[in-house]
Amino acid sequence: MLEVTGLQKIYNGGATAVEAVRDLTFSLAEGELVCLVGPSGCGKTTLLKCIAGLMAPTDGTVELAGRPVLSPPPGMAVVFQEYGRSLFAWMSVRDNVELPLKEKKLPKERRTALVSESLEAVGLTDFADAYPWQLSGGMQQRVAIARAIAYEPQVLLMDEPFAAVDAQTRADLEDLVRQIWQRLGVTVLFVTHDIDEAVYLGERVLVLSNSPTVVQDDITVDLPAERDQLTTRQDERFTHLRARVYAQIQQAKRGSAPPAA
Amino acid sequence: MLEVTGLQKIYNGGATAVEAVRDLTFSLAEGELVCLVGPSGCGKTTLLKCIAGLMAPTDGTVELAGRPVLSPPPGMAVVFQEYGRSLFAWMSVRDNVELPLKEKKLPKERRTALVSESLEAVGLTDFADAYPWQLSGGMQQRVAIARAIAYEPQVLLMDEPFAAVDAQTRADLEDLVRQIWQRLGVTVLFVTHDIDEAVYLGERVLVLSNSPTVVQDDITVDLPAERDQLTTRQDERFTHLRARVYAQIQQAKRGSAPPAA
Amino acid sequence: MSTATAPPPRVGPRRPGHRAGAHRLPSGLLGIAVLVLLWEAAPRIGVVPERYFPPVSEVLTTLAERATTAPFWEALGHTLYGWALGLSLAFVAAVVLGFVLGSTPRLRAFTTSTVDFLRPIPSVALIPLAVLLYGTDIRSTLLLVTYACFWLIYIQVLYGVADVDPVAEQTARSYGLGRLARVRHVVWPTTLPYLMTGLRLAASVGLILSITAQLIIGSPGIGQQITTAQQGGAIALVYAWIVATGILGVVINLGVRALERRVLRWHTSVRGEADA
Amino acid sequence: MSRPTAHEPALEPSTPAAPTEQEAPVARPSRRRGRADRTAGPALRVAHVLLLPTLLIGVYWAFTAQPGAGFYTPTPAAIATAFVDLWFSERFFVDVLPSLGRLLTGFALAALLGVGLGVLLGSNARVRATCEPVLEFLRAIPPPVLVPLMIMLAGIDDTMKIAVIVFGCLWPVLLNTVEGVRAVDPVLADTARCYGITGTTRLRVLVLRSASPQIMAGLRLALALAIILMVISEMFASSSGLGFAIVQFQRTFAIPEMWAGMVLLGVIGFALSSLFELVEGRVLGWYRGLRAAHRGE
Amino acid sequence: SSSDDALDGDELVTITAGVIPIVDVAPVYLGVDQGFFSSRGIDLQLESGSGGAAIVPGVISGEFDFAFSNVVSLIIAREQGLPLVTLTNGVTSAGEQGADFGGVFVLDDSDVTGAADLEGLTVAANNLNNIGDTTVRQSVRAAGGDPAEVDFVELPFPDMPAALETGQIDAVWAVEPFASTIREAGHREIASNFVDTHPDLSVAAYFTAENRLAEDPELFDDITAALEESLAYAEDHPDEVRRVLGDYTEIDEEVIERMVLPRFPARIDEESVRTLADLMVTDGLLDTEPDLDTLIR
Ligand SMILES: Nc1ncnc2c1ncn2[C@@H]1O[C@H](COP(=O)(O)OP(=O)(O)OP(=O)(O)O)[C@@H](O)[C@H]1O
Ligand SMILES: Nc1ncnc2c1ncn2[C@@H]1O[C@H](COP(=O)(O)OP(=O)(O)OP(=O)(O)O)[C@@H](O)[C@H]1O
Ligand SMILES: [Mg+2]
Ligand SMILES: [Mg+2]
Repeated sequence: MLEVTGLQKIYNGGATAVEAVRDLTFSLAEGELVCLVGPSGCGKTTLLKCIAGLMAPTDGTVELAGRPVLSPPPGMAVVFQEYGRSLFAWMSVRDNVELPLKEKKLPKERRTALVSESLEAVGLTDFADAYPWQLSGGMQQRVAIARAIAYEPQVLLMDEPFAAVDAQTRADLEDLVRQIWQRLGVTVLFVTHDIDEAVYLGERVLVLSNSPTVVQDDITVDLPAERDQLTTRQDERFTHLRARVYAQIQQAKRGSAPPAA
Repeated sequence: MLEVTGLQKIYNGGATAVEAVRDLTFSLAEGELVCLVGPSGCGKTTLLKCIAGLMAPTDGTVELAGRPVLSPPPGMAVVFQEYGRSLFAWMSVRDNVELPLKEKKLPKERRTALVSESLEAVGLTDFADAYPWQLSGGMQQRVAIARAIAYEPQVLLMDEPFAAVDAQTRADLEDLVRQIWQRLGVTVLFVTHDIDEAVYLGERVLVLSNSPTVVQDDITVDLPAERDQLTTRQDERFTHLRARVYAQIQQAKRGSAPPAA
Repeated sequence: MSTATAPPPRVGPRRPGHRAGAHRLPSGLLGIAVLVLLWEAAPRIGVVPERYFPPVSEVLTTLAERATTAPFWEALGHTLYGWALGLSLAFVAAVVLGFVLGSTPRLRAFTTSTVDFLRPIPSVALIPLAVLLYGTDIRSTLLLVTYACFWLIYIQVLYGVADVDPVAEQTARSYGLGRLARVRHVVWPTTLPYLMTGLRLAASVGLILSITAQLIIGSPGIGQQITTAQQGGAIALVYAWIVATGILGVVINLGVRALERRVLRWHTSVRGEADA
Repeated sequence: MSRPTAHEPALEPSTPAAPTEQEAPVARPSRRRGRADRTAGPALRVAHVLLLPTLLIGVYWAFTAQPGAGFYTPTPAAIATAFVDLWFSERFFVDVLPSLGRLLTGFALAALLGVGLGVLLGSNARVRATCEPVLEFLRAIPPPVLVPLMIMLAGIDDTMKIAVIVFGCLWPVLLNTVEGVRAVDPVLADTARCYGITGTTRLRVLVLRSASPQIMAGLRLALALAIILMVISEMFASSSGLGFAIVQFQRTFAIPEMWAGMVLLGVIGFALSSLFELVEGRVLGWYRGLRAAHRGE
Repeated sequence: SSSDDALDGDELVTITAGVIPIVDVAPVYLGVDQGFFSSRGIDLQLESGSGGAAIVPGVISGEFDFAFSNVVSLIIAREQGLPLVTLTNGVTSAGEQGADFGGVFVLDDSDVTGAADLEGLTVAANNLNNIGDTTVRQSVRAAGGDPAEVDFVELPFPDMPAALETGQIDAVWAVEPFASTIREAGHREIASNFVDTHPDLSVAAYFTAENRLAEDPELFDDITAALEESLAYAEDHPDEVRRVLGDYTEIDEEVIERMVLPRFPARIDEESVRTLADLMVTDGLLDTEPDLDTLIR
């Protein structure tokens, strides 16, 4: 489904060129849910933008369903790390969520249904008429999430989407993502800093190294498909995987690629 | 040191008035490190801004060292939740950190020392000359933190300051905050969504209820002063406190104040 | 404390040819070429009578002839002098007042009606008054140039000051930055893009008024030369002066753009075109 | 959501203040930092509009009351008399209304053209690089010297005058739109691209809206310029109109009348600006709200 | 000759005059060339403006010691209370039908054959309610037409040829050198409006402010004398006039050779001015008969 091959990205904007990503190669099968973790500044956001076709890689290719990604492919939704800036300040929450659906030419009733469903799912039903800047940080982030899920994408890219919400809401949203993923069979790439979250959510966890960034480890999460906040997290296998990811990240931060476990 | 009495804040901007905070009363002793947790949208940021003197409360008072806070008191540093927007895009990372020090009229050498120390502490030494928008989200957030600690404040307000950094960096930064707190005797109010973090960092944890917001619980963290990422988190008392805070937050989300444990 | 992120490798100096700026000159010339072609063609194919709108080749020849004479450069000098002085005065006054009034809502509320009343008064209509006050010397021209340019920059500054990001402003306040420091470090950079636009607008309006003032008052400069040419029916010469004026405009704009690329390199509008 | 729920008394001793039973989340007026225009009552608003002009007129009056004050600076009373005589007559319909019509048409066209062209140039660096020198060339040319050409192309009637107005007040709109469009937040632009928001929708919901603060600045400048250019356009090939009348008064040394004309220009400027303020309040409602929101209003 | 009046060793008095860079003021340039001013101890600086808007305030403020303007403007200024007085005549109509330095022109293929046919048409004059339209109306009247039926519009002389040729205007009243340009383009002259008004019509004059004159009557006697000498010289040396035109104007050499020059008598023809003043009353430019005695010295 999604093939990233030899991806390199060099930023040329400043006084010196910065190589954000050195050489990334990995692939996602259709309908897979993969979590991406890595040290701060290692190039996760850069990678996501390249995959989304928002940025041309300096070298290497991204292919989606066999076709090279040169501009944002249809049927893809992205939740940006800078959630606040990704909302249209001049539109109400409802309009923010509905806008992409209009572009998709969905009929009015369907749109209304999708909007209220997704706002309900993120707990913002009461704020449909508020403007984004009347919301708290966590609420804004949830609007961005609602917009993505209302869109019913085939590919969903999420960049630290739960960073600003409280623990309880986070747990609820995690379950929401897994549920949507199971229901719609969508391919999900999920960036997070929370190791528990990565293991709990993903079918696979990709660990990126510190820069020069390469894929440091690719861990398959062999937990049952049906997961539950309480039991799954107490699972021994969970603890084991969690420890392994943590070790990899510590390695990544230290900067040397360890032998894969 | 810091006394919040009967604080109420109603936002009148939109079509309807929104009561973000109902009635908050609590106090911080001088040199205390208190963590503030609460559901998303419950008014933590609002509270912080009122304490910082950036926003006038609708009712109630904030007093700092016996004097009512009407405008930002001197010797206070704030790390904003919207870290990206709180950095000056037109200044390099170094200048961003140095600016408040200049205003404090520190001599040049002292400033240079403080800036490089704090950038070193957050791991951004190499990015001193970059502009904020050339950094990743987590790096930007660390610049905001560096700015606050370089300022050597008497009061430090931090609004989800580690939300965008990876687990390892987060742990390091937590230790950094505690270390600075111990060294400088600064009074810290720390908003977080990470319950482990709240317990690990704080001497006390304040739990806010869902709106209409009141103080739902005030938990004293009776862990030893010297804390350590590995041992403290495995401490039984830690687990206990953690569970209590978690329970309170779940209650808070559900909206009814439970009996305190 | 070691939370150090190893720095991403810097891959040598920035690779050239990656900036939009690199294309600026050639494609700009293309635009000019199209204009020249149109201008050459229009009179030749009779869209306008050739006698009253000479083709550009004739105009340029006239211009080239004149450009070798001293009076040409003197006139240019006079015009530029009035322009530069008037624009600087307007700039300083508008920036100072714009910042003071823009950041003091109460003052602004009290002055808005007066400002709105004064802005639409044409500089040209003030000419008799200017001449009465200052005669035909440079001060008359200055008065007109300054009056017209002032409003342009002032309004732009007001909008710029209102554009300050509240989070940035609050950051500055919470770190104890005083009023002046906030103006310097927060309000000024935010206003800069607006100010640059204001400056570009005022630069050409100032040029226009510097010329118009000379045109009507008759103090020496391009305007006076244009009057003389018009009164003598020397149409090619009139257009030659117009071209000279236009070229001045282009040169001034190049200058302001270069300045902008320096002082606004952090701004979305400039950096967006620079990076990958 | 701000309705109180049932409260059990908080048991924790360190939460002393139990929630009050006060209902109705109506704001009490903010006790400090009342902002000037938001809290202004009608009386205060009238004071805002009139105070400074009254003062200035007073100063001017004192100046003209001095012996030997010039022929060119008549007393406010003389100007007021001339104003009433002139504009409260059929001249208003003959001179002023047609001028206003041209003014508004010219302004509207300039706004459309400026925004349209501005969006085009602002969103494409290549096109901008190609066109900018030409535009800068044209921009520097004084509109009066272009009148002969315009007469040849557009005749001497309203078309030509409107063309002069458009040519003059296009620039602030154009430049501001270009800069506003260039400054669209990249994250927002990316968001729109991802969700397939392109073409006119993109223009409508993203580009124009996010550039609107700057576009409004340009329009506000253009409005005053349009009035000025209305006067200038009527200096050529005219026989009526407000601008013509002012120039005529000036040439026939009817100085109080000339000032009365200028005052009318000012009044028109003020009226149009106030109208514009209303429109802007709607268009930029989100923008002002956003800024006010962070100040906690 | 008074050339010896200049006392040896005395500094020259610097005098500034406001003129328009047109044919009419050639005598002053000649006078400077020939030393008629310097021989009287006057260093004459000529400043050229584009018209009355700047020149009259310049004289009032003392910026200009004297200046050049057409007679109708002076009459109006005087009536409005500006204390202006004439020094000498400026230019006078050449006095010959069809061969004056200004006239009314139509396109060659126009149906208009005489001034009476202008009824219902649009005629351009450089200023409205001034000497041009007043005298053209007289031509219409003299030809048996109704001047009220003629529409006048304002258009600067330089823009007239193009406007006429492109058909934007039915007829123009133009003076040299534009009259020649139009003639050479093959268009037709249908009336000599100055001649129709008075064969010796004093069209323009040199003037100053009363108080300036009162301050230094001797100086103005010298100036007047120098002006008179210059005018007489110009009247006698048309070739010299044509030569000096090449210096201070941009008129094409061939045009200079062929164009009709005005006459430059030194004295104002008071009768012609009175005729003009009567016409101004008839046409409503003035409400009452003006007092010409205070204006004309
Ligand atoms: N516009 C830019 N110009 C120059 N360098 C950039 C730019 N954007 C990002 N970088 C650099 O690229 C690297 C990767 O950035 P990126 O935002 O992809 O990191 P990230 O993995 O998303 O980090 P985080 O977890 O903190 O969000 C960083 O070192 C950053 O400094
Ligand atoms: N400008 C505003 N206008 C109206 N309502 C507002 C405004 N700002 C905040 N609110 C409301 O006030 C409440 C509290 O917001 P606040 O930002 O303080 O929450 P928070 O506790 O910081 O949440 P988070 O954890 O998500 O950041 C929210 O319900 C929000 O909708
Ligand atoms: Mg990132
Ligand atoms: Mg918050």
